[in-house]
Amino acid sequence: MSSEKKQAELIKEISGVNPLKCMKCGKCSASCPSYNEMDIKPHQFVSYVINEDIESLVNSKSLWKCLSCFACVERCPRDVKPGKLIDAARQIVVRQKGQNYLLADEIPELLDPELPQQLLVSAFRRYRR
Amino acid sequence: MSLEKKEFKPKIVAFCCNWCSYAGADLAGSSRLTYPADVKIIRVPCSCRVNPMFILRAFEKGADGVIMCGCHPGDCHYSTGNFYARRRMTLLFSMLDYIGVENGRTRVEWVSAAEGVKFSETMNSFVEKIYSLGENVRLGDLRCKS
Amino acid sequence: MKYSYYPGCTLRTKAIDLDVYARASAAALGIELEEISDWQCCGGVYPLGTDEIATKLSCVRALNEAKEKEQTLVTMCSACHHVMKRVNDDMRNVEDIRTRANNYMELKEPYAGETEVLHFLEVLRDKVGFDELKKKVVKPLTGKKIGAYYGCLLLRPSKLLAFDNPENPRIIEDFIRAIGAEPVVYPYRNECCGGYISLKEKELSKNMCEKIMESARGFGAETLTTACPLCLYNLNKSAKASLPVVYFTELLAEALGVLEGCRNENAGVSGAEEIKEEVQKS
Amino acid sequence: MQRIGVFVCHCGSNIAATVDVSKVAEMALMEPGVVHAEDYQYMCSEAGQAKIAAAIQEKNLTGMVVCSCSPRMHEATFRKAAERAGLNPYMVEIANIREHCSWIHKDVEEATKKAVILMRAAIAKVNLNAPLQPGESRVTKRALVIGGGIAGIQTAIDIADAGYEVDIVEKTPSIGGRMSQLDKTFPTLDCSACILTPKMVEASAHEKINIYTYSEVEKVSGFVGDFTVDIRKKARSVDMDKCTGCGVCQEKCPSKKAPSEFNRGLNTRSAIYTPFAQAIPNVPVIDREACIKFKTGKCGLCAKVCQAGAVDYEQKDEIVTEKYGAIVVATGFDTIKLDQYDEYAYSQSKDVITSLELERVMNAAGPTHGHLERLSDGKAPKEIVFIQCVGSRCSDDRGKPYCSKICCMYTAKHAMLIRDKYPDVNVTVFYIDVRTPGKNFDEFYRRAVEQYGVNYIKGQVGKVIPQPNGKLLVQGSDLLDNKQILKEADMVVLATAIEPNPDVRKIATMLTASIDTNNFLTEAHAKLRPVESPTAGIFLSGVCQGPKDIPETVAQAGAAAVKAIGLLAKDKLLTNPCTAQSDILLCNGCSTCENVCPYGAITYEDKEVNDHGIRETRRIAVVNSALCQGCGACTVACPSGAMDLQGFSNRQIIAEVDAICR
Amino acid sequence: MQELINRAKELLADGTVARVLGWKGGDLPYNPEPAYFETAEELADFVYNSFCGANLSKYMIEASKLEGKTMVCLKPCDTYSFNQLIKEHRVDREKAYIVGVGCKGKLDIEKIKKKGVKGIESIEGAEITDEADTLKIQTIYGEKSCAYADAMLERCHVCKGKEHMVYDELIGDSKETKDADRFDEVARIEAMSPEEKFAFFQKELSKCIRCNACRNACPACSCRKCVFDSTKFDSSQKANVDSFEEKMFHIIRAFHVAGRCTDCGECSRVCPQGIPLHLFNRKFIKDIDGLYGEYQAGADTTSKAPLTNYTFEDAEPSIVGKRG
Repeated sequence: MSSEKKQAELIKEISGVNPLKCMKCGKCSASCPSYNEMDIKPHQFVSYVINEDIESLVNSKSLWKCLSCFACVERCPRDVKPGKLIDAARQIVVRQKGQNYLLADEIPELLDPELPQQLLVSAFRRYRR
Repeated sequence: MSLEKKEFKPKIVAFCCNWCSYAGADLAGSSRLTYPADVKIIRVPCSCRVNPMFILRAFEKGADGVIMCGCHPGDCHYSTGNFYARRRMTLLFSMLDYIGVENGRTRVEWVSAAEGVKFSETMNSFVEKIYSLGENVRLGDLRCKS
Repeated sequence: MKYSYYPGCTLRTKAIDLDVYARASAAALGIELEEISDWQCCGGVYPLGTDEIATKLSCVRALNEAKEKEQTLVTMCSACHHVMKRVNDDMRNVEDIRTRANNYMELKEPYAGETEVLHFLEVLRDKVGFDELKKKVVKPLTGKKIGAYYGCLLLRPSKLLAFDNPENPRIIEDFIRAIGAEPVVYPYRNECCGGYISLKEKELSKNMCEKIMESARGFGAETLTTACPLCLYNLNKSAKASLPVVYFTELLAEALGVLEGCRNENAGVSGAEEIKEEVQKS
Repeated sequence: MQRIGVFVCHCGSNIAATVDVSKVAEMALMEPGVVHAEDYQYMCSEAGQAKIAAAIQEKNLTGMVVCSCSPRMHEATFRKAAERAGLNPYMVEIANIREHCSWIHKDVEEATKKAVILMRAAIAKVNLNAPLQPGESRVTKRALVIGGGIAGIQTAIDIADAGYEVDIVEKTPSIGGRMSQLDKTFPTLDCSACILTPKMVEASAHEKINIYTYSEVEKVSGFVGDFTVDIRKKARSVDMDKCTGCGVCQEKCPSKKAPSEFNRGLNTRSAIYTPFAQAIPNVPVIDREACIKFKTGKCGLCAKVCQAGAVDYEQKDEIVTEKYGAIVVATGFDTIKLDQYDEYAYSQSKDVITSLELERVMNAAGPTHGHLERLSDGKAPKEIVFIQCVGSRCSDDRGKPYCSKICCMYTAKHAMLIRDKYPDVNVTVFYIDVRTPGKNFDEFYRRAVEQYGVNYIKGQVGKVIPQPNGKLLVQGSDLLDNKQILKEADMVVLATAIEPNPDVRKIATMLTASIDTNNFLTEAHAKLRPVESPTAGIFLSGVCQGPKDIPETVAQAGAAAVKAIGLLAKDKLLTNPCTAQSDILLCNGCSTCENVCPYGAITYEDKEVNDHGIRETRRIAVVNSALCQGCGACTVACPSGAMDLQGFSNRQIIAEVDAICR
Repeated sequence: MQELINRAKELLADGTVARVLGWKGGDLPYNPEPAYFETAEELADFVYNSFCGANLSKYMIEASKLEGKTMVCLKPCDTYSFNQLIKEHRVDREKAYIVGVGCKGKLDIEKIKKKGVKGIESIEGAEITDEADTLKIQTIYGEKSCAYADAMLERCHVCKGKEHMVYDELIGDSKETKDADRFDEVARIEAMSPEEKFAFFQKELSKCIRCNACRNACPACSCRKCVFDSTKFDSSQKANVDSFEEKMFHIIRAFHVAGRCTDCGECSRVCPQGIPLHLFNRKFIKDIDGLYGEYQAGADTTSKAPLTNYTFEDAEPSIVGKRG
C-alpha cells in the first residue's frame, strides 16, 4: 500500500467516517462558520480523502480553522460528518513528533487576564499531542 | 475416530420464512454479500411453521447452531405468524438455556426482504459465535459424528 | 435530591462565579451537589478519533465514581457536559472503547456507561421542573430582556447529547421565563463563538461573536446568558460587545435571592499567572 | 419409492463459475430415489425445459429437483414445465445454489460441497412430496379502490369502463386528493383543477362507480377473489340525499376558526364545510371538534338555515360490509413534518413555507387569493429562495433516504410561474442535482433558466436566519464557484420530501400487503410486476408504491386497473394447495389451532371416525382450504401433530434437517 | 369418607349419576388407586385418604363418552385440570357431577420410606378426618412416627390453594399446606452455571426409562396419540440411543403442555425413577408469568392461552441471553 493510501485509510479509521456516503450537497460548507478562512472547504475534505491526496490535506490551514462546532456533523444529511474527517487529519499531524500547531513557547504571549483555563486545555487537545 | 484434530466446520441450519428472510437471503446473494458456507437455509412459509421439534432434531443430528429468521414483528406476511413464533422461540431458548445448552447456539433474527446486508451480517456474526463456542457436545447425537 | 457534581477546571479559576452561584442556587432549591473526589479535567474538547482512549479516562473515572454512589452526574460547564456525555456514550455503546478503557482503569467492576449525565439546566428542566422553579423564585427578573446563548457544546451532536432541539432550542428560554424575565429568541444563538480558536485566531473569533451580538441586539436582547466560560470569554472579547454576558447560574441565584450572599471574596482571581505556571510545567 | 430426476443449472457462469455443476449432478445419482441427473447451461431456457420434459417422460419420473436460482425466481417456471410433461407441479423442488451458494462463496470446493448438501436436502424433501391439486374459489366481480385522489379516480374509471362495479373509499369529505390542491401542473402549466374536475365528475356520474367519501376501511377479511370489507362511513351530520349544496350553512356558521386542511392550515374554514368549491360530493360535513353545537349543545344555526332540512346532528357512524374480488390501494402521500429541520426556520418564520403551501398561496382559491405575498405581513416579496431536497436523500434518521422525484420539476414550475407573473421578483434555487428524466422535462427546466432567468445555485443551504428586519438570511453553498453565499430573501420555499400517507401502514396490515422500510407498499416484483402487491388480489396505484408525478400516477392507475380487470374477468381461481390439513385420527379437537389461525380457516365438526376398529364421534378440526393461506401456525400449535402443512410437512422439513446435518 | 360414600349412594340411587369415580384401597395401606363404582355394594371398597394423590380429572375424558353422568371426586388442584380439559373440549361438563373433596395435603410414601421406615403394615393419621400432625406407622419392626408435613408431596408445599375452581357440591374440609414458593427450585437452577445446569439435568434425565408414566398421568398430556408414538415426525417408537432423546422427549412434552399445564405435579408424583419432572413445567410457567404476565392454566375456561396469544411488544428471544 502506498503511504498516501495508508494515510487515507488511517483517516477513515480514526474518524470512523465513510467518505463514499457523501453526495456532495455542500450543506457542510453552507453551515461552516469558518468557511471563509479555509483553503480546503469542508465538502472538499471528502474528495481529498477519496482521492488519497493526504499531503494537501495535512498541509491545509483549514485544519486549524475548524472550530469543532459540529454544525456540519449535525446537519449532514448523509451521516458523513466532515468535522470528524478534519479532526482525523489534524490528529495525523499532531501525532507526528514535533508537528504541534501550538508551541509551549508561544503561549504566554497569547494569554490575557480573563482567559479561561478551558480555552487552553481545549486548544492543547486539538493542537497538540 | 482418528486422533488427528480435525478442523472444526460447524453445521448451521437456518430456517427462513419465504416472504421476508428467504428473500433477504436472496438479496444478500444477488448483492454478493458473503457469509460462510456453513450456513444452510431451509425455506419455510413463515417463522410460525418452525416447530421446536425441528430445532431439537437438528441438534440431535449434529447441528452446532440453529437460527430462525422471519419478517419483522408487525410485518408478517400472514400478519401474526411471527408473533407466535417469537413466543415459542423465547420459551424454547429459555428452556435450552435452563438445561445448560449454550445460549449462543440458538438465535432469532428478523430480516426483511430488503435487508440483504442484515442477512449477511447476521449470518456472519452467528457463524462467528458458533466458532467461538466450538462443537456442540452437549446436544449432539454421537451417532451422527464421525 | 443528591447528585454527583463535576465542576471542571475553569470553574475552579476563571469561572468561579459559574460554580459559586450554582452551588448557592442548588442549595436554595434543595439540591445537594456532592463534588466528585479528585476529579481531573475533562480536556475541554471531546477527542473525536475513534482510537483515542487515554484522553477519555479522566471522564470515565468521574463517571464511575458517580456510578458507585448511584448518583446522576451533573455538570455546569457546557464543555464538560459535552465531553462527559460523549465519553459516557462511548462507554455504553462502543465495545472497543469500553473494553480498552476498562483495561486501563482496573475498576472493581467494569464501567459500561451506567451513569446518567445531566447538565444543570437539564436538572432544572427534568428533575426540578421549570414550573416548580418558578414557584421558588423570590426575586423575579421582571422586565429583563435576556438572550440565551447556547453555542455548540450544549446542543451538538444532538443525537448523542439529547439536550434539546439543536436548531431551535428552548431550554434556556424556558429557564429565563421561569425566573420571570423575558427571553429574546434570535437565530444566532446556536452559532459557534469560535471556541478554542480564539487562542491563536483572535480576529476570527471576534467576527463570529460580533455576528452573534448583533443578531441578539437586533432582536431586542439587553443581556446574554450562557453556560460556558469560553463562550463568555469570547463574547466579552467581541469589539462591538455592547451587551453584558452573564452565567445562567448568576441569573438563577439572583432570582432565588441568594446572589448577595455569594458576591464573593473570590472575585478578581487573576488566572493568567496560574495558567502560565501550569503551562511551564506541562 | 420415488423416481427422481435432478437438473443442475449452470446459469451461464453465474453458478458454474463457482460450483462444479457436473460434480453436483454426479453426486445426485448416489442419493436414494434419484434415477436421472444432468446439468445444463440454462435450465430455464426453452432447451433446458425440453430436457426436463424429455427426462420426465423417458425415465418416468415421479419427482424432480432443479438446482438453480432461487425458487422465488423460477419455481413457477419449472413447475409449469413439469406439468406440461405430465408431472404434478408440486413434485418439483428447487435447490437454491445461486443466491444461497455460488453468488456468495468464492472457493469452488466449498461452494460445490454446499451445493451438494442443498441438493440432498431438496431430494430428501421430494422423496416425501405428494402430488397436490389446487382447489377452486369464486371471484366476486366488484373492486374496491382505497383512496380518491387522481390515482384512485383513474383506476376506478378504468375498471368501471370495463363493466365492473367499483367502490371508492375516500377518507376526506371529497374526492380529488393532493392534485386538487395544486395550482398548475408541469410540464404544460395547465391548471390542475381544470383537468382534474372533469375526472371527478366522470367518476361520480359513472353508473358503475359508487363513492364513499368521509369513510375509512375498517376491516378486511378473505382473500383474492373473495374479500369482505367493512367500511366505516363517518357521521357527516348532513344527509347526503337531502342536501342541495347551496352553501348557506357554511356562510352562516359562526365557528370559523378551524384550520383549513385543504389550504394546509394557512387559513381557516367554518365548522360545517366542504373542503373546496369543486368538492364531490358537494355536501358539507360538520367537524364535530370545531362545531359549537357539538361542543356546547347551543347554536344549531346551520340546521335552522338549511331549507332542505339536511343537517342531522344525531347521525352516527355507519358500518357497511361489502364483498370484493380485487382491492386497489391508492392512498397517496403527504409531505413530511419539518420539526427535524429547524435550521430552515420553518417553525420560526411564517415566510418559510413548503412547496405545497406555495401551491395554495399561488392558487386563486387559496388563502391569499392567488396573490404572491408574505404570510407574515402580506407584503409582496422581491427575493424568493427555493431550497431543494429538504428531507429527501437523507440517510441520517431525520429524513427520507429516497429522492422524492417530483420536487425538481415543481420547483422549476414555481420559479417560472413567479417570474412570469412577477418579473421584478428574483428567484434563486439552491439545488444538489436537478433531476429531469421525463418527456419534455429537461426542456422545461432549461426554460426556467434561459427564458425566465431563474438563478440556480448548486449547493445546499445550511441555515435560514430570520433577521430583525423581517427578512430571511439564507446561508448556503455555491459549490461551483466555491463560495459560501449569504442571501437576503423575503420568502423561502422548501421542497419538502414526500412520504406515503401515514394511514397506509394500518391499511397494509389489514390487507396483509407488505410494506417497505419507508412505508411504501412493496410490489410483487420491482421490474416485472410493479403494480401488484405480493398479496394476491391487492393492486397498487400511485404514490403509495413510490414517488411519482401525475402522468406516471395516471399511467400506473391504468395499469393497476388492467390487473384488477384481469382478475375480475375470471369466474374461478385456482387456490394454493399448500394448505394445512388435520389428521382425523390424531386430532384431539382441542381448539388450540383455531386460536392461532389468522384467517379463520379452521372450524370443528363432529365426525364419525374409525380408529383401528373403534368407531366413535369425535370433534375434529376442519381446514377450509380456500381460506387457509398455508402459514403453518396451526401445525406448531397442535400438540399431537395432527395438523400438518401440505408441501411443507413435518416429515419433509425434518428430512431436510437430517440431510443438512448428515 | 363416610359422608362421601353416603352421598355417592344417594346419587346412584336417585339416578343422578350412573357411576362414581373415586379411589379404592390397594394391596398396601398406602396405594389406593382410581376406580369406578357402579353400585352401592361396590362402594364398600371406596377410600379417600391422604394417599389419594391421583388426579381423576383425566379419567373424565373417557368417562365423558359413557352413558349417563359420572360423579367424580376432585381435590382443589384437580379442578384446575378439569377446567383446562373443558376449555380444550376434552371433557363434557354435563357428563360430570363434580364433588369437590377437601384436602389437607397428600402424602408421598417415598418420603416416608426414605426416612428408613420399612415393612409398613398400617399408617395412622392419614385418614381425611384425622387432625394429627404426626403419622403413626406400624411396621413389622414396631411403631415409627413421622411428621405429616415431612411426608407431604412436594406439590402440596407449594399448593395453589384449597379453593375448588369448578364443582357441583363440596364435601369435607381442607387445610392450607403451602409453606414454600414454587419457583424457588427453578430459580436455584437458573442461577447455576451452564455446566452445572447441564450436569444436573444430565444426571436426572439419565434415570429416565421412557416408561411414559408421566405422560399417562398428566391431564394435559391427553393426546389421543402422542407425537412420540406417531410417524408424523419420524420420531416414533424406538429405544433411546442416547441421552439426547430423553431430553428431547421431556423438553417437547413440557413445551406441548406449556400454557396448559396447571402445575398439578402428577408427572413427578408418578415417576418411578423420582425425576423432578415438574421442574420443566415450572420453568415454562415461570417464564410465561415473567414475560407475558401471570397466567394460571385452568383457573377459568375462557382466557387466551399464552402460546396462542401475543402482544406487539413481546420480549425478543434474545432476552434469554440478556437475562444472564
